[in-house]
Formats: sequence, C-alpha cells, structure tokens
Amino acid sequence: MTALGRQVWGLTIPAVAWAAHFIAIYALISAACAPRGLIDIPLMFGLGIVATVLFGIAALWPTIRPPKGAALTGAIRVGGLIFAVAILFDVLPLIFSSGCGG
Amino acid sequence: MSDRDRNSGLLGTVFAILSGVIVSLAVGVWALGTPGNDPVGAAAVTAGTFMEGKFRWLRAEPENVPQDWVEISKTVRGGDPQRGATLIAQYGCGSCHVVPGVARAHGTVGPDLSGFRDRAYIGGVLSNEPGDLVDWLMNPTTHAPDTAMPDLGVTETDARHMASYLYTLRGS
Amino acid sequence: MTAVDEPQSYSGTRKGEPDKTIEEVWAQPTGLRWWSSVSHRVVGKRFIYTGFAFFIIAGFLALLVRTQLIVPGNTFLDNETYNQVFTMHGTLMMFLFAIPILEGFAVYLIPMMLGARDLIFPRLGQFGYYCYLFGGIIVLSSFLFDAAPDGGWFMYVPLTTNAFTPGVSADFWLIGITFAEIASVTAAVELIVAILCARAPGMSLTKMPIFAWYILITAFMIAIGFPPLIIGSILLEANRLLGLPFFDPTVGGDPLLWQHLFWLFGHPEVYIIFLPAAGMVATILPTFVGKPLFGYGFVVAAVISMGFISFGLWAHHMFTTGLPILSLSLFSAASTMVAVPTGVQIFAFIATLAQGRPRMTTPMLFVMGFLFIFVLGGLTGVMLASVPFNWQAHDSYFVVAHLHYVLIGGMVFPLFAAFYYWAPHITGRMMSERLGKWVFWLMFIGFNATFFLMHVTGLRGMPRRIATYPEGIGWDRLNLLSTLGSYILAAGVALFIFDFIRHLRHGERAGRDPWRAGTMEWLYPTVAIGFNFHAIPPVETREPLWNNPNMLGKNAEDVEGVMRKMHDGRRETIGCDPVSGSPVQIVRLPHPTFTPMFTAFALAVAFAATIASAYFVAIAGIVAGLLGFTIWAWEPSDSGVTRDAGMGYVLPVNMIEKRSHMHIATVGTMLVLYALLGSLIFALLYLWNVYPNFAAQTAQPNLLWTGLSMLAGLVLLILAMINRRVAVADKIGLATVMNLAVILASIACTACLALAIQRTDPWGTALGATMWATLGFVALNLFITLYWALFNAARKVTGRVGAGQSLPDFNLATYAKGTAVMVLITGGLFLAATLGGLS
Amino acid sequence: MGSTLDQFGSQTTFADAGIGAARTVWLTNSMSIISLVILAFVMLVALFAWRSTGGGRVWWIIGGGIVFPLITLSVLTVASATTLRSITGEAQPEAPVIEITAYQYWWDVVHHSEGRSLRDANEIVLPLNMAVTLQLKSNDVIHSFWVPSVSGKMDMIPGRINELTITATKEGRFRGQCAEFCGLSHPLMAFEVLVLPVEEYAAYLESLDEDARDAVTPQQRRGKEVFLTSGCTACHAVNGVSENGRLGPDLSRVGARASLGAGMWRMNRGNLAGWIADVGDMKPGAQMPSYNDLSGPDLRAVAAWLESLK
Repeated sequence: MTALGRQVWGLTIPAVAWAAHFIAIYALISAACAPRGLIDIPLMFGLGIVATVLFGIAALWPTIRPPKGAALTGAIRVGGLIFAVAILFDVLPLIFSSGCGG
Repeated sequence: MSDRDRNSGLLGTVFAILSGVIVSLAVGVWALGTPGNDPVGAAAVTAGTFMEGKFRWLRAEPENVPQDWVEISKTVRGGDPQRGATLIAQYGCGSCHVVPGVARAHGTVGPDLSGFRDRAYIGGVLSNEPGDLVDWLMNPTTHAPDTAMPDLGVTETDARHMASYLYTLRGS
Repeated sequence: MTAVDEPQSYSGTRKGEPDKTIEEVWAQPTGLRWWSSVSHRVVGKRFIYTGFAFFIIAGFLALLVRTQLIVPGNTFLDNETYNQVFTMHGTLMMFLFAIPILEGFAVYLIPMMLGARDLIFPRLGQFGYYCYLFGGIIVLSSFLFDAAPDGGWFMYVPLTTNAFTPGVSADFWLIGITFAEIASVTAAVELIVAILCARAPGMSLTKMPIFAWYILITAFMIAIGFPPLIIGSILLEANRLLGLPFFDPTVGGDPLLWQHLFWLFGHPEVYIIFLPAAGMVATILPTFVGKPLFGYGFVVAAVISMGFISFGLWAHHMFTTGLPILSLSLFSAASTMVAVPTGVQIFAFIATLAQGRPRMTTPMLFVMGFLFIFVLGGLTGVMLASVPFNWQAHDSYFVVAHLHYVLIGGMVFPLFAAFYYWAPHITGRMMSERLGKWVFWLMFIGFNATFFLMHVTGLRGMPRRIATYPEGIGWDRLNLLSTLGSYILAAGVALFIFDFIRHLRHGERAGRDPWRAGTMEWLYPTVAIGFNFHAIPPVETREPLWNNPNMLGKNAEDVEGVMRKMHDGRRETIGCDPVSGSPVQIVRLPHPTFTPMFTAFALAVAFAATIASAYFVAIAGIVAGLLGFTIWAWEPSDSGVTRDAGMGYVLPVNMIEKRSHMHIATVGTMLVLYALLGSLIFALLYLWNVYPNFAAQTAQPNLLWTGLSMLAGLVLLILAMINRRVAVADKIGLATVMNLAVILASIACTACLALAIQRTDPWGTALGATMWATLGFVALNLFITLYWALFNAARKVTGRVGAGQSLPDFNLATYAKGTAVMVLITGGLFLAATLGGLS
Repeated sequence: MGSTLDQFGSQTTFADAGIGAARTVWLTNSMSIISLVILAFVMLVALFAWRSTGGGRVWWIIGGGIVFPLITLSVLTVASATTLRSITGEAQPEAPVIEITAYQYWWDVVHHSEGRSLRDANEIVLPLNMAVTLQLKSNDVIHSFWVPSVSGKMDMIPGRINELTITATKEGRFRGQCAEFCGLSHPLMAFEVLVLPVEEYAAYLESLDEDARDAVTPQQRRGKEVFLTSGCTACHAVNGVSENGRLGPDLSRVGARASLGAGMWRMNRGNLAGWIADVGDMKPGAQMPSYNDLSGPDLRAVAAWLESLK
C-alpha cells in the first residue's frame, strides 16, 4: 500500500473505532435496560469499560503514531483526537450513573 | 471613493444600524409584552396624541354635518364595544354563532352574526333595536320559548356592552 | 493483443466513429431527443431547477402555514388542510428540495472540479433524475386527489396506520418518497465512484478540491443513512397493504421501532443536507479571500468525524418517549460531541477570512449570513442536547426555530451563495450584485424576524403542528411578527427569482473565471463545451487555476493534458487510482439513450399502480422495469483493449480489477444493501429485546432447514469465489457453467431459508413478520444474483462477450459473495433463535 | 383587554409552579445567555479576521473548534446531568399514582387512592408540594403530556406505560397541552391542571367518590331525562346516574371544570349547548356525534343539567 493509502487508513481507523464503540455501548445499554434484561448492570459496566479501553486505544493509535507521509498527518492527529474524546464522552453516562434510571 | 462619499457611507451605515437596533428593541418589547401590558403601544399613542396636538391646524374642521339618525338609533347607552367583544368570547357565543372580530367564534348552530347591524329582526321575534337586543341577550327564552339559545345569565350591563359590539358589525 | 490496439478493433454496440470530431461525438441531442441526454451538466441542471421548483412550492405552503397562524383562532385553513400543508411543507423541503438540489450541484460540479469529461455513470444519473421527478410528481399529485398526506413529515405510527389514516394519503407519502429516495441513493453511489475513480492525473485524495471531500462523505452518509427509512417505509407500507403488524403493540410490535428507524435516517439527514452546503461555503470563501482554504486537513478530519458522529445521535429526537435515563445520557453526550467538528469547520472558515482581504460580493454576503445563522442554530442545538431542557423544548416552537436556523442557515443561505456564485457558469451571465444585496438583506431580516421570535414562542409553551391557538396566552404578538417576517423572507426569494429571470437576458456577460476562482470548473469560458475538457490536465495543487500559469495563460482548449490525441469516436474519460489519482484506465461512457427514462417510467407506473391498488398494472410495471434494466445492461463490453492516452499513459479500457469503477460501484451498492439488511436486523433484535413474551410466542425456525440454508449460503460463497477466479482467468465456457451453478445455489438458499421459517406466522407476532421481511429482503438479493447470473450466461452463450471482457462476471462474483454472506448472517440469526430459543 | 383563557394562566415554561419547570428555568436562561455571548464572540472574531490580513492560525481552529467547545460542553453536560438527577430524584415509591390515558382528543384521569380508582377527565387535580407519579398511557395514537409551567413533557405511547413524577409547588390553575401531533384536532387537545392544598385535594378525591349532584330545578330534571334517553350514557358516565359509559369523558363533575372540550373553551351553559349541538364544528374529528336533533328546550335543559354537575 502506498504511503498516502496508509494515511487515509489513519483517518478512517479512529472513525471506525468510534462507530464500533458507540454500537457496543448502545447495545450494552439496550441489553441491560430493556424489558428482557439480558445482562445485569455490573456486567454492562465492565464490558463498557473494556470496550472503551480497546476502542479508545484504537482511536488514539494513529494520533500517537501517524502513518508515514506528510499529506494528512495533521488531519489524522485532529481526527483521532476528536474521536477519542467522543469515545470518552459516550462512556461518561455509564460511569456516572448507578443504573438505568427513570 | 472620495472622503465625502466615504463619510456619507459611514453615516448611512451607522444610521441603518442604529435604527435597526431601535426598531428591533421596540418590536421585541412589544412582542414579549402580555396583551394588557403594552408600553410600546402606549408610548406610540402618547407620541401620536402629542403630535396631533401640534399639528391640529392641519385638520379641517367639518362644517354642518347632518345628523345621522340611523347611527343614533343603533347606539346603546352605556355600552363599550371593546368590553362587549371580550364578554361575547367569555359567554361562549362563538360556539353557536359566527361573530366577526371575536377569536374562534365560528359556530354553526345559530345564525351568522356578520352584518348584524343591518338585520331586521332578532331571533325572528323582536325588531332589531338596542332595547330589544339587550333584553333578548338577557332572556332569549321569554321571547321565544322554543329557541335553542339558552339563557346565559347575562347581566344588563354586560348585555349593553355586548349589544354595542354587535352594532359595530356592519354588512358589506 | 498488442499494447495499443487500433481504434476499430474493439467491439461494442457503438462502434467508434473516429471520423467525427470530439465536439460531434459529445454533441447534445436536440429536439425531442433532448430528453435522452445523459450529460452530467444537463442532468445536474435538471436536478437544480426541479429542486428549486419544489422549494417554491414548499415555500408557498410555508406561507400558508404562517398566514393561518397570524392571529389566534384563525379560520383561513381548516385543521385538515393545515395538517396537509405542514406535512407537505416538511416533506417537500426535506426530500424533494434539499437533498436533490444539493446532489444536482454535486452532479453538475464534481466532474468539472475533478477533471472528468462526464459523471462516471451517465445513464444512472438520468435514471436517478427521472425517479426523482416521477416520485415528486406522485407525492404532489396527492393534492389533486384530495388525499395529501397529513400525518406529518415524520409519519409517526400508529397515526399513519390504516386504523387512523384510512384512504391513500399515507400511501402517497410512503411510495412516492421511497421512489424519490432511490434517486438519492443512486446519485450517492454514482458520486462516490465518480469522486474515487475519475479524477485528473495526479489529483490524489489530498489534492482534491474540498467540495469533493464534502460530497464524498455526504454520499457515503446517504448510502448508509437512507436505508433505515427505506426499510421503515416498506414495513409501514406492508403494514397498510398486508396488515403485517410491525408496529402493533398488541402483538409485540412497537410504535417506537418506527421512530428509531425514522430518526436513524432523520438525524444524519440533517448533516447530509448541511455538509454539501458547507462544502459550497468552503469553495466560495477562498475565492473571495483570494487565498486557499486554511486548515484543509482539519476540515477533512472534521467532515469525516461529522459524518460518523452524526449517526450516533438519532435518539435525541426521542428524549421524551420514556427511554431509560442511561440511554438518554448516552445520546445527550453523543449529541454534544457533534459541536466539535462543527466548531473546527467554522473556525477554519474564519481563519481563511484572515488570510487576505475579502471581497464583499453577494455570495460572500450569503456566506456571512450562513455564519451568523448557522452558529446560532448550532448553539440552540447544543441546548437541545440537554435532557431536562429538551423535555420542555421538545416539539415546541423552540425546535421549529432551531431546525430552521440550522437548515436555512446551514443550507439555504449557502445555496443562494452558490446560485450567485455559479450562475455565470451555468447561464454565462452575471446576476445583479445590486439586486443580490437586496435579496440578501430581505432574506436575512425576514428570516431572523420569523424564526428568532419562535425561540421565545416555544419556551412560552406553544407546541408545534397546531393549526390554531387560543388568544391571550402570550403567543399572539409573537406569531403575528413571525408571519410578517415570513412575508419579508418570501419577498427576498421572489426578488431572487426576478433577478434570475432578468439576468438570463439582461445580465452582464461573464468572462472566463469571472470570480478569479482557483478550481478547475472555471478553466473554460462560461457556458463551456459539453465535455468539459479537450484534454484533461494533470493536477499538482488544490487550486490549479491559481498555481499553474498554463491554465489561464493559454486558451482552455490548448491546455496540455491526457487524452488529447484520442479520436476513437467514443465518449471517454480517464479513470484513476482511488487514492493516488494516477491514471489506471480509460472509461468509456455511454451515449444519449432513452432506456433509463423508460425504466424509471415503468417503475413509476408500478409504484403509482400500487397506490391505486391496481396490482396487475404494478406487476406489469415491474416486469417492464426489469426489461428496461436488461436492455440497459445488454450492450457488449468495452473491456479488453488498451489505448494510448498521451503523456506516456498507455491504459486499458474498462479494466478488470478491484479498482475498476464498475467494481467500486458494486461494492458501494453492497454497502447500501448491507445498510438495508442492518436496519432489518436492528428491527429484529429490537423487537426481540423489548417484548420477550411476544418473542416467546413466535415459532422457532426449523433447525434442519436453517442448517441447510447456511450450507447453501456457504456453497454460494465458494461458487462466487470460483466464478471470480474463472473470470480473471478469462475462461468463457467455464464461467458460463459457474453462472448456472450460482443460479442453482441461489434457488437453494431461498428455498432453505423459506422452509426454515415456514411455521412462523407473519401475522401472529411482529417478530415473526420481521423475520419474513428479512427473508424477503435476502430473497430479493438472491433473485438479483440469479437474474444477473442468467443474464451473464445468456450474453456469453449469444456471443456478446469476447475474450478479455469478463468484467460483468467479476462484478457478479462480488455481488454473489455479498449475498452469500447475507444468507449466512440471516441463517446465523435463525440458528441462534433455534438454539438459544426466542424466549 | 382580558382574555377568555386568562383564568388558566399562560402555559409558559418560564415558571416555577413545579419542580421540573423551576429547575429547568435556570438552565434555559443560562444556556440562552451563554449561547448569545458565544454567537457575539464568534461574530467578533469573524469581523476581526475580516479586517486582518495576518493569516489564520492553527490555534484558532484548535482553540475555537476543539478546546473551547470541550470546556463548554463538559460544563453543560455536568449542569444538565445534575439538573436531570435533581428532577428525576423526586420519584418516590409511595407517591400517589394518577393514571392518565390519552384518547383522540381528550384525557381520561384516574386517581388511585386507598385502593379506590376515582375517575375524572380533562382536568388534573394535583396536591400541593407532594410528589405524584403519573402513569401515562394512550388508547390510540401517540400523544404527549405537557404542562410547561409545572414540568417537562412525556410521550404517551400505545402499548407502553411511561411514568413521570411531578411535584407542583404553586397553588392555582395551569394549562397543559398535547405536544405530539395526534391528528385532526391535535391543536384542540389541551387540559387544565388544578393545584390544591393537600386537604382540599383529599376533599376533591372524596367528591369523585360520591354520586353526582342531584337535579333540582324542573329544567335540570328534564335535562337529566334527556341525557338518559338520548343515548349519551353509551359513552359518558355520571356517578349515581349511569356509570357504564367509558368511551367519552366522565361527566360526574363536568360543571365544576373551568373549561370544556379538553381545555379549549370556558365552561358555561352557552358553550355546553353549542358543543352538544355541533361538536364537529368545535372539535373536528371528535368521536362524539352532534346532537342537533334535540328540540331547543331539550338542548337547553341538558346544558343546564350538565352545568349543574359540580
């Protein structure tokens, strides 16, 4: 793959990591808080943290070590940062709430 | 662009911004006020009265206008049309009648009261005169026992206000 | 095969006409045949003009709404008419104005900006336009039948089910809009491929004009965002026609499922509308500043993150539906996050302003208006992400104010900037700067007068969508002023229309590159030739007209580039590597044809007949449509030859490999199809999760047949892989055999899946109905695979395909693989239901 | 000029008649002010950028586009989460339960008290300073329960029971309205909330349990007879007179309500008569037929009797 190709991947990976994380958190909340009650709250919490660490690293990776090439490095850094913060924001409700609430 | 053009352009911009701000402020204050609270309207009226006083000479005084006897015959003593409109809305006349100028008064149970002033009869039983109208509004069932119009318990004062409003409804 | 074949040596329905000049080959059809034009310029303009016509109609409806609300208790419109009017206002604006007109601009501009002679699938463009036109006509025609939709543009169930909306008004909406959406999705796939595969030599992704990035991301968002609504609409229509209980809570359906599907589309939709318009701003702004866009990379990153994050906030339209507080907090947090990429873009625009001395032209005025209005709209959007505030403001006039700030500020103002900016390009004349400033100020003042006050109206408790309101509870004067403001706004639009008509005859003639812009669409004198480039110039920078002295220094037709010397007598453009932009192939483009129009018309008949319950006509329409597609695709392949494009590029025509534009389009289509499947799977899991007791009542799939269906899926997958290898190896006879094997496997997959859930009653529970819907969707894909394989086999048997022309089989293999994976996924879900039980 | 509905008060969210509303007002106000300040700031920066030729700086984008929003958003998230918790934290398991079912286009209200289910309609009486759990349901399409001056809104969705805890903190009448588009007469689907001190609330509950007031005058007796013989009882219930009608609002104390037609018209004899004679005009799409076949005196009698039910 060309250097530019790798850089484009560097832009995409954090985005995909965010999407996977968001789907994971949404699925966990749905599994825990819907009438079926597939999993209990502590498990939801634990899996949520695991997913956050995992995808958070994936999202930050290109920011820390951008693929070689100069064309998009700035954009990769900013993009990775935005998505990492978004991942953090998405998990905040899980951390700060004691249950499904309401 | 000469200095003069630039200056007039600047003046124009400042003027436009200032008048924009003033108009927006006035409109905003008016818009946010409740119906009973209208400082902008009051200020406008005050200003208008003041200006009218200053420019009264502009208005020609009418001379020898003949008396309008129809006008006089349809005048209800002690009636305030504006108060009447409010009362018409409060007594719920609009659920049966169309009453122009009263919000949500578009009932189709009773007759349309548009152009009421030009009607010949009231409820098909009384002639359309101020006294009879006030009486009808207070006790429709005494005059027409089979009418669908209920006695609404209208007091005489209220009836006078309402009647005076109804006489403001002219035919087209 | 020699490296460079003689022009006459390739096959094709259209033998090359090398004796013709390039102008003659690209000549626009005239007379009645004008309708058969496939040129991106013509189709783009048609999208723009038609979209604007819908804007005028929808704007007129908005004026009716405002007039009704001018005083309390008004009787100008009765409740029923009012409901129809506000429903159609929203529907027309969102589906038939905003997206199509922006796609029209993209269709018109993208090839010229990127250095292509036409859009990559011209016939698809024509097909999309006619789908849009006919769909729009179907929706609008409901007024003639006195059956205009009146359930709101959001069509919430159960209000729009048969029980509460008998008659055909909702059908008009569901069918007409779904049809028009086909246009949006086809245009999206086409734009993705056009941007990735047809750029000037050397235009790598980082050298693309920023507008192309915006459109690329938008097109991806359309491809993923529209499917949930398409699925939702089909489920609701199936509910209305067949009584399938997807949304009926008494048998395990859920009205909220519709809301989820609708907003899964509806929220990204807002960004789908905003992004192309922001792309216009990012194109117009640098021109008038005279310096390149500041922070190109930041903006690209911001657009990508916006494209993703905007999918994560659909439920913030559902804060009051009683979702768990934890869900609300998640969506609240996700909603606020979208402010970050927005902020990056806004500040990149501001930083661009600081680069030079901006010229205050009419387009710039509109851009500044955009900045003001959109920032305020964005800020109220952040307010709405706060859950407690949302509980008060939701469905009140505050939201009306917010959404108009975002949409009019974020889309209509940039659009008007674009009208003034690109009008000389389209018509060859400049619009009036003087009138333009009047248009701007009327629209700006009118807009703010109308909508700023609505924030207050809403917080004073006025709900949306009410035809009348009682007097004296604090809304009278605000509404009066809003209405007056809307008349001022309308006056601005009217003045614009006057200016546009005036400028067609009396406008000053525009010179070459009248605004001194840097992007390639301005290379030729205004109202340029129909094929954009005599020779496609290599591109080194993002603003070639500024940085390459050759470009504006020479006559446009003399600018050096590839393909100058090609006189094959065919329409062709250069195809490139998606990332680096280096030329990899020559793409042969079709000539004018009526086939797509006929196909779209046949489908329109099918859809309209469905509304009228004339099912035989509908079936006839579908058959005719299928016939249309078949004729469309029947012509022989252009692959298999190599041509010298000049400048040292000797390139294959319509190459057979993964980077082929056809293959990328197939992959793009699979993306759409997987989004559709994903929506159905979401529905399945949602219903299963929310109503466990009804899930338990649904009959479990049969284990044996489920297993067999997965096996059949696996076989299909392997066959598809073999089919590709055979295609690449160019063994025609073997490929025909593989086609037949794929057909058999498709039939086996369909039969096994159907037998697996034969005991499940689609009318019994909503979950059962959704299982059948999923099966139906997979079966449709299997049918397309089957039909395509049959088609390929037929072409090979009849000798329409020669050596080195196995591109259709190459693409079929990709499609069949995708379908096989769908079968495996569906089979896996059924298996899980059987083993884990539905309870 | 007074208004016909001024007795209900306006239905503004800028109010402190309930905990939900009062605790949101400061959020509304502060967010509005901050928004306008940010708008002004961005515009000033743009103006500055317009006039300068110094070139953009990357830190503008980083600062203005990322850092500043993140700080603001964090503050906002904390503020709104705190407010949310303080509102939803009012829920108490032993709070009185009021079951509200929305119909196209009216509200059925059932107070659950000491094992009794006490029915009323279109007027929701709440005890002062006491958390109440509302169980919100729908009989047909999606509606939304909203009393802006008291609390935020909550949807009423068929097949679901949404719970909303509200605490009214001010005596008086407040207007509420359906906030989700629900069909033809959506704009005419309002209601009133009457907040009473706890003792008066208890008395109100007792009054729901009692038979309706007896007909006294000859006209009222005639009205009751017409009511019983004209088919009204198929849909409407009046305690002690006919208790099986459940399709329409309970009329046991209809005359005591301040409004008619789900919060839309003043309760008086004129409006009652107009309503009975021509519902279709006053509320298009309502299920009730228009009784224009009643003779004039009968119509007046029914209206008079209904007005007397307090």
